[in-house]
Amino acid sequence: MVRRSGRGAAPDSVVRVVARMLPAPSVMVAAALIVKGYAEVGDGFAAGVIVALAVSLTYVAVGADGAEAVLPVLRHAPKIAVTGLLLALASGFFPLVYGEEPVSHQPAPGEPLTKFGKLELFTQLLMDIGVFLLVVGVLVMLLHQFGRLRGEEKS
Amino acid sequence: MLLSIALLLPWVAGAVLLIANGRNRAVAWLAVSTLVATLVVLAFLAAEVYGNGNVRVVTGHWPEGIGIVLEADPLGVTFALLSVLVVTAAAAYESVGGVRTRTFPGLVVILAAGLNGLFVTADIFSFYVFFELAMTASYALSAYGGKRRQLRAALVFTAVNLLGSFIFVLSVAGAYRVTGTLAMEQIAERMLEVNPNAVLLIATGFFIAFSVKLGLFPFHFWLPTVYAGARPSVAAILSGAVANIGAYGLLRFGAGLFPQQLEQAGLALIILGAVSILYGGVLAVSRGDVAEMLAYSAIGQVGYVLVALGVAGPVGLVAAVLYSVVNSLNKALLFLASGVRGALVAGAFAIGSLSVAGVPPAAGFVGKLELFRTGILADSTALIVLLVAGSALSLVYMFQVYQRCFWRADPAKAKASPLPQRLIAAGLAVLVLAGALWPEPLLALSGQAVESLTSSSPGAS
Amino acid sequence: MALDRGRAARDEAAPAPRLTPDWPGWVACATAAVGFFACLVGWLAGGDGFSVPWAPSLDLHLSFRLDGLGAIYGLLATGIGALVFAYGTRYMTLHLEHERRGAVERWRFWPWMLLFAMAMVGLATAQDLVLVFVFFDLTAVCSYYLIGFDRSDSKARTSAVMALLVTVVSAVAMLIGAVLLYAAYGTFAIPELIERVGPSETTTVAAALIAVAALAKSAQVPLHFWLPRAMAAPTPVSAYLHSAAMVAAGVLVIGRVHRLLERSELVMTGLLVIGALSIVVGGVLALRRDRLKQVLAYSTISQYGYMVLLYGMGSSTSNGAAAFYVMAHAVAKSALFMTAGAVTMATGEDRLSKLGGLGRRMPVLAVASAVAAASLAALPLTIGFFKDELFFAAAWEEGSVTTVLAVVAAALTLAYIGRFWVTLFLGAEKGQVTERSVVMVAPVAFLAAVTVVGGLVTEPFARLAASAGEVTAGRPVEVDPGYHLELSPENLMAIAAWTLGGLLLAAPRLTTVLSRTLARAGDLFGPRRGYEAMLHGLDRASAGVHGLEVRDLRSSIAAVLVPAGLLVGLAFAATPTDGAFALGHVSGADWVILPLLGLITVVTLVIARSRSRLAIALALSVVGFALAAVYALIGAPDVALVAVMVETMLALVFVAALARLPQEEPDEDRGSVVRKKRRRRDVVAGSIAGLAAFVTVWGFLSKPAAESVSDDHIRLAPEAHGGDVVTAIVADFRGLDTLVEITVLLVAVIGVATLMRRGKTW
Amino acid sequence: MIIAFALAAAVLFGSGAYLLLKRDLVRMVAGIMLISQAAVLTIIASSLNRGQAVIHVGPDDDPSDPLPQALALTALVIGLATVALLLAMVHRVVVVFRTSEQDALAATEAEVEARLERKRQADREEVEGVEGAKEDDAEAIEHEELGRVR
Repeated sequence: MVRRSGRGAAPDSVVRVVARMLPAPSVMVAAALIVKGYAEVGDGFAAGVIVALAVSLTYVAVGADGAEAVLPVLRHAPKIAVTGLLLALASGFFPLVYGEEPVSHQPAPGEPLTKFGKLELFTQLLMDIGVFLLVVGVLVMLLHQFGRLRGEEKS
Repeated sequence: MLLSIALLLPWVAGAVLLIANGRNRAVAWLAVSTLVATLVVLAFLAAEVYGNGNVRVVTGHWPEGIGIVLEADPLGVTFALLSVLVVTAAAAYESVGGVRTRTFPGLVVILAAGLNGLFVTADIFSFYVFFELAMTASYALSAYGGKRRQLRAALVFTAVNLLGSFIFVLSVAGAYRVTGTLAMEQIAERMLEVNPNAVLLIATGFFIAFSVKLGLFPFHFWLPTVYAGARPSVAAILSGAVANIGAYGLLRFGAGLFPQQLEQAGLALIILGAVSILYGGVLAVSRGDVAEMLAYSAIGQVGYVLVALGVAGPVGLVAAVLYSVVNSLNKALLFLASGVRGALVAGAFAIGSLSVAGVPPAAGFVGKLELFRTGILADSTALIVLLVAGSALSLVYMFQVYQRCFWRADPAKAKASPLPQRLIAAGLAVLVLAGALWPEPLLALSGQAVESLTSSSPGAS
Repeated sequence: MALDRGRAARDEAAPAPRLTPDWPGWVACATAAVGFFACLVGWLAGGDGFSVPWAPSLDLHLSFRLDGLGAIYGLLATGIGALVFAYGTRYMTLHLEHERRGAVERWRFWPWMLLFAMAMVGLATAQDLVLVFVFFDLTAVCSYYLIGFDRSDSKARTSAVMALLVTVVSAVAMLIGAVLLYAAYGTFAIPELIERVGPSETTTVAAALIAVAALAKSAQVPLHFWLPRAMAAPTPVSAYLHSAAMVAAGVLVIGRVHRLLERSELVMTGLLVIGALSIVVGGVLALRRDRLKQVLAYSTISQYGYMVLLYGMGSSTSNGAAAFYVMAHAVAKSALFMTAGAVTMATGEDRLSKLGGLGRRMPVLAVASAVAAASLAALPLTIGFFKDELFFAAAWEEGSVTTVLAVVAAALTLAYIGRFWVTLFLGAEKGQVTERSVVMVAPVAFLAAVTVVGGLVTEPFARLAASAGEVTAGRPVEVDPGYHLELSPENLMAIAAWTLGGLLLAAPRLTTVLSRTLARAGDLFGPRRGYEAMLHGLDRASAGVHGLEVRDLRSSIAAVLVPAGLLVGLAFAATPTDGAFALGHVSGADWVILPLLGLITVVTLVIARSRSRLAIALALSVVGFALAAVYALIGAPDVALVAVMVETMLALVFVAALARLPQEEPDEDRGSVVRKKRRRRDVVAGSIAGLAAFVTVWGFLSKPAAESVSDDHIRLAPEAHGGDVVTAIVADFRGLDTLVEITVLLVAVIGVATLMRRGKTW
Repeated sequence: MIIAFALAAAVLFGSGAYLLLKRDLVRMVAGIMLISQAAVLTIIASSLNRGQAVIHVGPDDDPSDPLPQALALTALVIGLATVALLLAMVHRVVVVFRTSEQDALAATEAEVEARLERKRQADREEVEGVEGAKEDDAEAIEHEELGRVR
């Protein structure tokens, strides 16, 4: 418990204060992402953190148990993270099958590729999705671990 | 191909194992078999490297330096083989005894992946990330066991080594700033034209980072707490595999990237090494706790590597490589053996003790022989006296503990540990014996490793 | 003593368990016997050798040759080995029964004995200095386990480790000598070295080093003190190792490299002096020892002194004499050791003062050991007579000092060995004989027979000695002992020695004073005192330094920071600083960045001084966001974005963790002087670290490279389908780094899970 | 600007180092966080060129050096990972040891030391021999005389 001598701010109120501060930067960040148009390659990491921050808001607002009850999908976070990593690794190392060097993308540099609007389809996208999944999974796990500290102490 | 597989195999398997329940025997043995498979792949890679020269991969099919250069050379594969071997032995040892934490197998396999990566990369930043991968895994591992001692060990280990890692990053940034590249080969070339002051400062940063990892005097304070606190298998991994990062780093960065600075700092290195030898040796004498004695012994033993590095020259570097290899095997063997009891283990511990003291028929003797050659080439009586004093000290501290724990105790009274655990220790001991009875592979290996190291450094051209 | 205890236990309790026949021992015995005949046949066939590469990188060879010198030691190691092993089958069975140890303990004994025998044969025939070193240390390791065989006896363990320390550490000198020679002459092969090496300072140093190793092994003064202690070993070990093998190894090495030692006058003189000293010290101390094996141990020191002295003389005669001496001595000494063991086993006593008049009760042993003792004392009709004849001849050739010394040495030998035998077998009956064993007497009798045969037919022994002398001297050596009834110097010296020896035997008071004075001096100033003081001091120093070492987390960190700072300072001072540092220019956005950096600096300092954790948490966020702003201004929007997000996440986690921590500690800095002092120290350490970081960072920032690989990245980015070059680098050019980085993230969280809930990831 | 960046990084590093030496483990974590910031700042400061963002670079543009930015991204993420781990470790330590003060941790070490003393003595005896059981040469000779008197 943080109980600063004399001033008596309860821990939960501290957390709540910080929680109330948090939406601002995360919304700003999301906006920045959209405005800057990351669509070209997409940045999995940033997207992942944004989602994780949104989840963290739920944690802050309704507590760990509440959040995990509201979003049961969260309990798959470890699997999501590892799937993400495997996906990223697969996109990085699948060229080995063709005898190419790792982290070479298909279509290869310079070759034409399919586009969906601004979204370019090539294997790098897989890696980005992998990164995204991993970041979401990992950060949610982190929230889970730190968010439930009190229950752990009791047991 | 082999190189990529050596990297990928433990990486993928480790990722999956991380979220599996490692207390399940099947999971633990899956981890061990992954490690064994990695070892086999590495062995093939090593055969390739020793037979046909370096294996080189540039990621993404880009020109070198733009993509990350991975290069398996004799020095790298030697350390990779050695480290994965130690990790495998420790993992098998723990799997036999029953894994205590769910994440142990996954962490160990990922650690192997990180080590593999950093030993084969020829790019300093990718060295850093692999290094962090290995270190993060070992931070998590150091708390393995979860008791008070282990926790304290983990905290000390993590805090001190994190500091070391950040010092390393500062130097990486510096190296980029003054050379405009991250590929080791190009850095080595361009460093020659950079202001010596800046280069020496950067080199000092690298030196400090690796010394912290190795636990050289005076950066060693963390080491006894950690090695004595951690469980035997973890201590074996930390001292036999993770500490190799320090030795390898000193060799690769010192002799490979900063040969001139290495020469400049020769005397300083020798002095630091000498102090390490004496300090570690003397303090190991009155410890009482086997693991703590081994920890101080480790401080002393890495001193030899530093001394050899300080003397440099082909002989000095060969001695440094050889001694690092032998020392890593010794430490793995001794830490694993210290955790079990029984007839085979006593023998294994004795062989380890002889090896530490450099007495035939254990591999340490080949290392000592090379060190003496180094000392004589350096034409330094003081150095030779120091080496002898170090050997004498190690005989005293190893054998007093050996007698108390393994010779004096009646084996009938002490309950013998599971046979497979003892067999693992014995297997390592056989390896140490073989290294002395047929020293040629060790010598040739170290010779080639040094050749690959110096031929790539700008001083050679 | 273990033996006494075992016996006491046997008397009190039920009879000790009977052990099965000692077949491992007999196997060892048979192996040694086969080895003996192989050596014999090999030598008679001309003594061929072979050499195969061992470690080509170091030019090491497994090269062996069964020359005369190798044959002598090989035959001794296997021949006496076979006899002692046979003796040991019975002795060890009884020993184990007395101590109530199981038959399984034999497996801790015989393999070492056999390995020892093999190592001795290897040592005898090895022709490569490193190979010699390996076998040399191998014998030391075996002897460690054999001396320490009685594991429950603290004395045995201490003695074992003492023998190991003294012989192994000094053996390192040999390795250094070998490497020195290799550095100078490019080979480890002894025959080639002998051809190449000339007199030089290197030669002297190397020769001296090798000699030190050999002398320690042969228990020569001042490194002799381990041998009497090693008597804690079971008797077969002493009968073998401390008569014909372990201690012989030193003299063997001296013989093997004798032609190298010869190149240095200094080393040869050293051998003379040390040999002489050992003869006198060993002899005088042996005069009055009480324990049977102690008499023999000091006798061994003295007897090997003879051989060292002979090698030190370096003449043809002395080389031959040394080789002959080693044979005669080994035969006699092992017989005497076995006698001591048989007596102790039979009576349970191991002190001369408690024994006597055994002659009538153990007649065969008495006669056999009488022959052995006579041989040691060089009485006629034994092979020992000739060893002294040759010794006297060499001493006479050398000069008057050695002549006198030789007579005194022989007199001492006669006196102590005479006392030994007379006290044991003659006089009033003391001690009870409870155990009789043919197996334990037969080997003694056999050796006695050899002694007598050698006293009558010297030719085979002389031939062997001559051949060995030829190896050590490097020139033909004549060894031609025989009985000559004339007033030759040798005969006169022998008569003088007998007379003097007889007088000493008859004057126990004199010898007691002499022996005890020397012993007391040795106790006070002797090398063993030095050894003990050294170990003790080492232990004290170790504990003392450890007491000074503070190993809490903070010291560990300070121990990184401060030396690191000093090293950086050293590096800074070591190189010229002219033009090494630049201030840089300020332009454009920099005017905004500068105040931001200023803000960061101030807030950072506030964090360092802050007393509240919450304030720290908030200030950390301020620093983080300010840095993100700096990154944005510098043209690094990607970094700025990620920095903001990472900072937010960290703030969240930090506060979450903080909220659950126990109450903040009272106040770090309140009051006490200690705290203030520590705080000042922390400030100093922090400043050193900051200063070092400043120097380093400023240093390399001042020297930017002219071109960068990132120009290529920018050029190639479109090819990598990347509009944002940074993203292209992260995802493509350096995609591998990213893969590792996200793995680190996963591993770290798994680590968190390991710590927080024993690895449960959810 | 060079010296400004160097100064800022050095202050971050030095303050971090100072915090590492504090008794309070939470401050230690804060120290590591500051040092991590120092590292990222140094990486960014190592850019060989400072200009505009490197997005869709045209031939006439003066782009920033993109490589350090990529490195800084990686370093940031790794910093997050390690700090989280360290925080968890500190938390665990506080729970187990019931204190966040380092001195209390060191005290447990002292207990271990005390327990080791007996083993230390045993070690000593292995090489130095048991006190009192040593037999000096002169004593050994006197044994014999005593025997004779009896």
